[in-house]
Amino acid sequence: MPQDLPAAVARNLDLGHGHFLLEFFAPQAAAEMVPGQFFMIGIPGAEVLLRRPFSVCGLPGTFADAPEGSVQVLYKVVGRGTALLSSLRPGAPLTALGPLGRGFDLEVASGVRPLLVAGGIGSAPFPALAAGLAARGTRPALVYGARSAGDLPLLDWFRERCDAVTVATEDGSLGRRGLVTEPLEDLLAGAGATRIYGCGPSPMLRAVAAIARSRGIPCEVSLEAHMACGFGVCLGCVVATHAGGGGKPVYERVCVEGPVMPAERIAW
Amino acid sequence: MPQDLPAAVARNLDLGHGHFLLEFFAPQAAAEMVPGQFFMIGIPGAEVLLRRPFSVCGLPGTFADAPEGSVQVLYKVVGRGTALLSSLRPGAPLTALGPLGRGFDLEVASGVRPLLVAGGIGSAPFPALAAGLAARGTRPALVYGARSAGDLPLLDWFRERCDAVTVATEDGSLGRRGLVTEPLEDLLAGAGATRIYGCGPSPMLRAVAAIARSRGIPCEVSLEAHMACGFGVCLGCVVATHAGGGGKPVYERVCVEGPVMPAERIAW
Amino acid sequence: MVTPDLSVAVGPLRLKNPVLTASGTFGYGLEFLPFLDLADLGGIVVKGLSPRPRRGNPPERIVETPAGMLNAIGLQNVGVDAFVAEKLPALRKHDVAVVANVFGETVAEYVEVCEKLDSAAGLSAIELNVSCPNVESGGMAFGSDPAALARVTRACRDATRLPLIVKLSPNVTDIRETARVAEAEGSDAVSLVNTYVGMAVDVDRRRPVLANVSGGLSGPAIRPLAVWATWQVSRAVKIPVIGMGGIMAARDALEFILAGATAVQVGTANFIHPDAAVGVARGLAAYLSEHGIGTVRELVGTLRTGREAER
Amino acid sequence: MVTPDLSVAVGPLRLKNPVLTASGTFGYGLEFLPFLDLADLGGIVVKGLSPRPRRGNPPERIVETPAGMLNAIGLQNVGVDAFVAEKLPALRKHDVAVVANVFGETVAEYVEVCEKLDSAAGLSAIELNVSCPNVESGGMAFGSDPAALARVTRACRDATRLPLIVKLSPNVTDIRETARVAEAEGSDAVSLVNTYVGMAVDVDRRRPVLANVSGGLSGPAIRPLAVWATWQVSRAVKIPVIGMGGIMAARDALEFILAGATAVQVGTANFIHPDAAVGVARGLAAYLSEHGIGTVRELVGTLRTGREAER
Ligand SMILES: Cc1cc2nc3c(=O)[nH]c(=O)nc-3n(C[C@H](O)[C@H](O)[C@H](O)COP(=O)(O)OP(=O)(O)OC[C@H]3O[C@@H](n4cnc5c(N)ncnc54)[C@H](O)[C@@H]3O)c2cc1C
Ligand SMILES: Cc1cc2nc3c(=O)[nH]c(=O)nc-3n(C[C@H](O)[C@H](O)[C@H](O)COP(=O)(O)OP(=O)(O)OC[C@H]3O[C@@H](n4cnc5c(N)ncnc54)[C@H](O)[C@@H]3O)c2cc1C
Ligand SMILES: Cc1cc2nc3c(=O)[nH]c(=O)nc-3n(C[C@H](O)[C@H](O)[C@H](O)COP(=O)(O)O)c2cc1C
Ligand SMILES: Cc1cc2nc3c(=O)[nH]c(=O)nc-3n(C[C@H](O)[C@H](O)[C@H](O)COP(=O)(O)O)c2cc1C
Ligand code: FES
Ligand code: FES
Repeated sequence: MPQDLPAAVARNLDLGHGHFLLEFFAPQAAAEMVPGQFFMIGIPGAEVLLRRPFSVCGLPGTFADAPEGSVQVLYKVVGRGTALLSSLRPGAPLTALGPLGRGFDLEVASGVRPLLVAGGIGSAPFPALAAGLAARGTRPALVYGARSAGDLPLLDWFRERCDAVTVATEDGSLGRRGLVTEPLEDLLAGAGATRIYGCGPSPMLRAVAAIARSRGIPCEVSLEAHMACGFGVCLGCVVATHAGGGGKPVYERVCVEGPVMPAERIAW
Repeated sequence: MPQDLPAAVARNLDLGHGHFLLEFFAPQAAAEMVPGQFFMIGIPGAEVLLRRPFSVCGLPGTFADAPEGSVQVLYKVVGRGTALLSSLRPGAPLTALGPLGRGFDLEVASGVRPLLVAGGIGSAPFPALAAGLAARGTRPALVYGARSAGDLPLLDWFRERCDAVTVATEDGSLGRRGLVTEPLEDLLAGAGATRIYGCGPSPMLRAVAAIARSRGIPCEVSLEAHMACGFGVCLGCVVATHAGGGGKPVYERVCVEGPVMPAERIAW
Repeated sequence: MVTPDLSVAVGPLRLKNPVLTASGTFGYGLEFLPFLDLADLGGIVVKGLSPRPRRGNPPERIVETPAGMLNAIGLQNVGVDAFVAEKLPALRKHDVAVVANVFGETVAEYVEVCEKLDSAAGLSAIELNVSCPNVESGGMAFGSDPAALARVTRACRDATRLPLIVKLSPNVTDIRETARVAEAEGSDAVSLVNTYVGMAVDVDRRRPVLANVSGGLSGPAIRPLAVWATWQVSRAVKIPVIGMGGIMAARDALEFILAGATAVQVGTANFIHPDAAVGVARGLAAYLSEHGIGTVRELVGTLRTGREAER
Repeated sequence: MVTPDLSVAVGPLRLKNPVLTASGTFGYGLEFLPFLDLADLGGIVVKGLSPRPRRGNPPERIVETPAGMLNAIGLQNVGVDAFVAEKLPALRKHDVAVVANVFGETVAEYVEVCEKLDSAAGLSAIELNVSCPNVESGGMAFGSDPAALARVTRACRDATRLPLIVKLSPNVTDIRETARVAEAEGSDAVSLVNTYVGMAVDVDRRRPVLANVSGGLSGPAIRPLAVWATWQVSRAVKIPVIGMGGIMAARDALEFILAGATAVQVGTANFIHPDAAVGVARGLAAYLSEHGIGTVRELVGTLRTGREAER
């Protein structure tokens, strides 16, 4: 059950290239939260009115050095709200509403290999997911794509905690040059039973979903949308889906029916 | 000449009872500024749009421990902007536009005793003024009134640096019970040549001005007004004065023709 | 010290306190159960109901603006039948006044919804949304044209015995005019304001941010405009006024109440602080205690301008 | 890389860049010399001028609101004669287009001021303020009544050969209507928006904050409303549009330009950052360079809605 808790910045680690790892204490959320779920985070007294949605990146067990009851959020500075967030020092007040939304399905049948596909900051929910999967006995593989080498936050963490990490950058500054889709195809070629988890920009997710469909591989993706409330009442965050059954797509709320949805549910 | 400088909080000292002493570096202003002049101070990224006017409290020589090139502002939390200001930690960015307005006249004829009359936070410009007068050879006297003992910020500083300090509180929690006007009358009774400097709530200033007029004592007061710009262009901060000569009062700008004005100029 | 009396009467509609939640910002109420007790509210106004379900506009539907937000939801809703069958029974379990917000593209559609609601158990009042700026037909068309407004108000008045509230559009030259029409045609009260038409541009993509191009502006940004509209209307009509627009806290609500609103609605604030409306009600109680005022009713319209003579 | 071309033509009025400062927010220009070089501006619009000096409204005249401010200055100004005798000569020394903002309580007064300005050296254009919400007579009365607007526009058109800009009030049901009137009566351009009527209440003293009761809302809060008005008007008239309302930075100005404004005015921002207008002009140049666009004129009204068919 979501809770609106006044929190305070415990740490706001600058990871470089506009990426930050925010840590705050939310013991109840930390205990209940599922990877893929998110918080609506607000900055009291700041010029931005609405809270901003951020997936949980670190839950108990994700980061070795994380104090008990703390959670972590990985974010990138893209506008006013994230810029203000990045300026906060430890002790600064926050509001955090969560856990919100539908998380990833961590039940992976034995013999099935979980494969994470991340695009840039889309990797944010994956540390918690990778740790969660590992705790259930299967270290996932990761295909990590981005524009450039600087846009791959927490790469070292993933290399440590994932089964295999394949990097692709559009400018070729690290790993393979190009989009994640190419290494993904190669990996899947002749791989055993696999389950895909995707998070990143919509075009990437669409491509990944198409590949998964063509190979009949189960695939879940985490969507983004502009959100005002985060808990299902403003109807601002909708995405077109086939939930209505055949025929015309219906609009479902990314904040409640998502952000994680089975890829085939979405009317791409 | 006023300058708009990006500054940063050097210190934001909590003096208790909602009073804070803000310190930031503004070498040019520190060198040029006259007691009674003010800054328009803004907080980048905060929810308040307009800057807020604050008199300069400390100039070089006012506070012994003040680093070179720094200035101080004494403020009280009364609303959103001052609350946000009080939450800023050292290093937080500020914008400070100044020096602005017309300050106090520090030329005191020899043999004339300067007498400061402060109401609560109205004491804010007086440390710089007292230090400035002392530097010119005359330690002023101070009549310091407030609602209660907690509303007399920097009282110890004044006791050290002023010739004599008389305290009056409405609740009698410190000094004489009642308003500043009573001790003021007593002090003036049979005192030699005096010059009054007043700052505080309008009703107090009006009363002080009346006393000064009745005794033919020169009196300057520092006015408050809502301000949007602070440098004379919005026409939002006007006060009715006799500047137009006899007949109908005219509206003059507190931020340019003031904030310090000869008491007799004001159409109370 | 006695606890102050917050109860108010909006015409025939009795409320335990003057704080309602605004339509479209509170879902069907049940979504808020994790955050507050509905019984602490004066009432809730549910999302606009149309004769049949509406899927609403494509995304983007919302965008933040300075101290506000634009929305172009397009009245996505389950339709009046599903509301009566599925939502209302659950709401009835809670001790709170439920107001249905009604939308139609034609007078006939407004009447159809009103009739269906009239026979439904557990409703306290009907609010006519004649001021939605985000739909092709209906909506604001009715709210900005006095003749059309008169027709739809009269028709709905005849279609229900429930207290009828006409929700006015602020996108007019003189809102007192439409308020007088609503009063003349039998509305028990008027509520204002709905959103102001606005637009945001994505300067990188050189497109409107919203798929609908324009949207309705809400939030603190519009409060001074809404307080003015409330002040104007409350002096132009005799029926009670429900004020709204950017209310985040009790002091904001008091601006509307002093300006003449018998009750207020809290909208966008619900998105930011899910318990905002309860906070407003508590804050009102605190203000009354502080100032030793026995009942909030004593405050309604007591703003002194120093120009009373002029009236 | 070539430096982009910022020059624009607002009808007969040629500007070196599309950024002007808004009337009443830039004094008579000279107050800003400590902060910027007037020559870096496309132009300045001076405080509203009336036939005779006006003392304006009593305080309180301004109050901050969320992301905005209310003002009720009441057009305090030195009067047209003093402006021409004292201010204009000093302004003439600077290489910047000077636009006079004109206000009258009657058509005759508007004409009187226009005639006096017509014969004054150093003026680039006249902007008719028919939309001031803060004066008893004149002002918005003209701006919201098409017939009155037609009369004052035509009379002023006949009274001056200077480029004539009618500044529209947004406090109307359909601003395209008044824009068309201004166009029909010979205005060379329209500027919009003036402020939106609003009110703030001091809930402790239970009085309006402003002595004038109501005031005009300006600042970022109104930007989405002003962008929408600009988009509406720019498609309704053929004469150029000057957009304004809450412009703080270049990206805000671009919203107006893409929505159809040939030039923009910066108002409230001047109070907060005295060099704001120059910053906007610089930011426009930077945007053009980034996007490899040769001239700002290429951007005007190029917003794509995906609904072009409908037009
Ligand atoms: C469920 C969910 C989980 C998310 N998790 C993360 C995360 O873990 N880390 C992270 O860095 N980002 C995450 N995002 C995106 C993040 O919410 C936005 O980057 C943030 O809101 C931008 O705020 P801003 O004020 O800095 O940018 P704005 O100034 O509001 O906008 C700047 C740019 O960001 C885009 N944007 C604004 N809001 C959103 C939004 N809600 N979703 C997508 N794009 C947006 C705008 O369209 C614009 O292009 C998530 C979004 C959703 C919906
Ligand atoms: C020339 C000048 C010098 C000043 N010097 C000081 C100083 O040295 N220390 C200090 O603590 N205060 C000083 N003030 C007052 C200070 O500017 C206000 O207290 C401050 O702006 C309040 O901002 P806020 O956002 O906290 O309050 P708001 O939320 O804006 O308002 C809260 C209360 O403060 C009042 N207020 C708001 N703005 C002003 C204003 N500009 N002037 C007077 N009252 C206002 C409001 O009417 C309201 O009652 C000075 C004012 C002026 C005009
Ligand atoms: C996302 C959203 C959806 C809305 N939907 C409706 C609606 O269905 N019917 C209606 O009458 N008003 C609707 N409104 C308007 C609000 O009820 C309210 O009139 C307006 O938002 C002003 O109040 P606020 O500033 O407190 O939000 C909606 C507002 C928002 C923000
Ligand atoms: C303090 C103040 C005074 C103003 N005076 C005038 C005026 O004299 N004539 C006029 O046409 N507009 C006047 N305006 C309106 C502005 O020119 C501008 O239209 C409005 O403020 C919107 O722009 P902004 O949001 O950038 O401030 C004034 C605005 C403010 C804030
Ligand atoms: S963000 Fe409000 S419904 Fe999803
Ligand atoms: S504050 Fe703007 S003129 Fe004084």
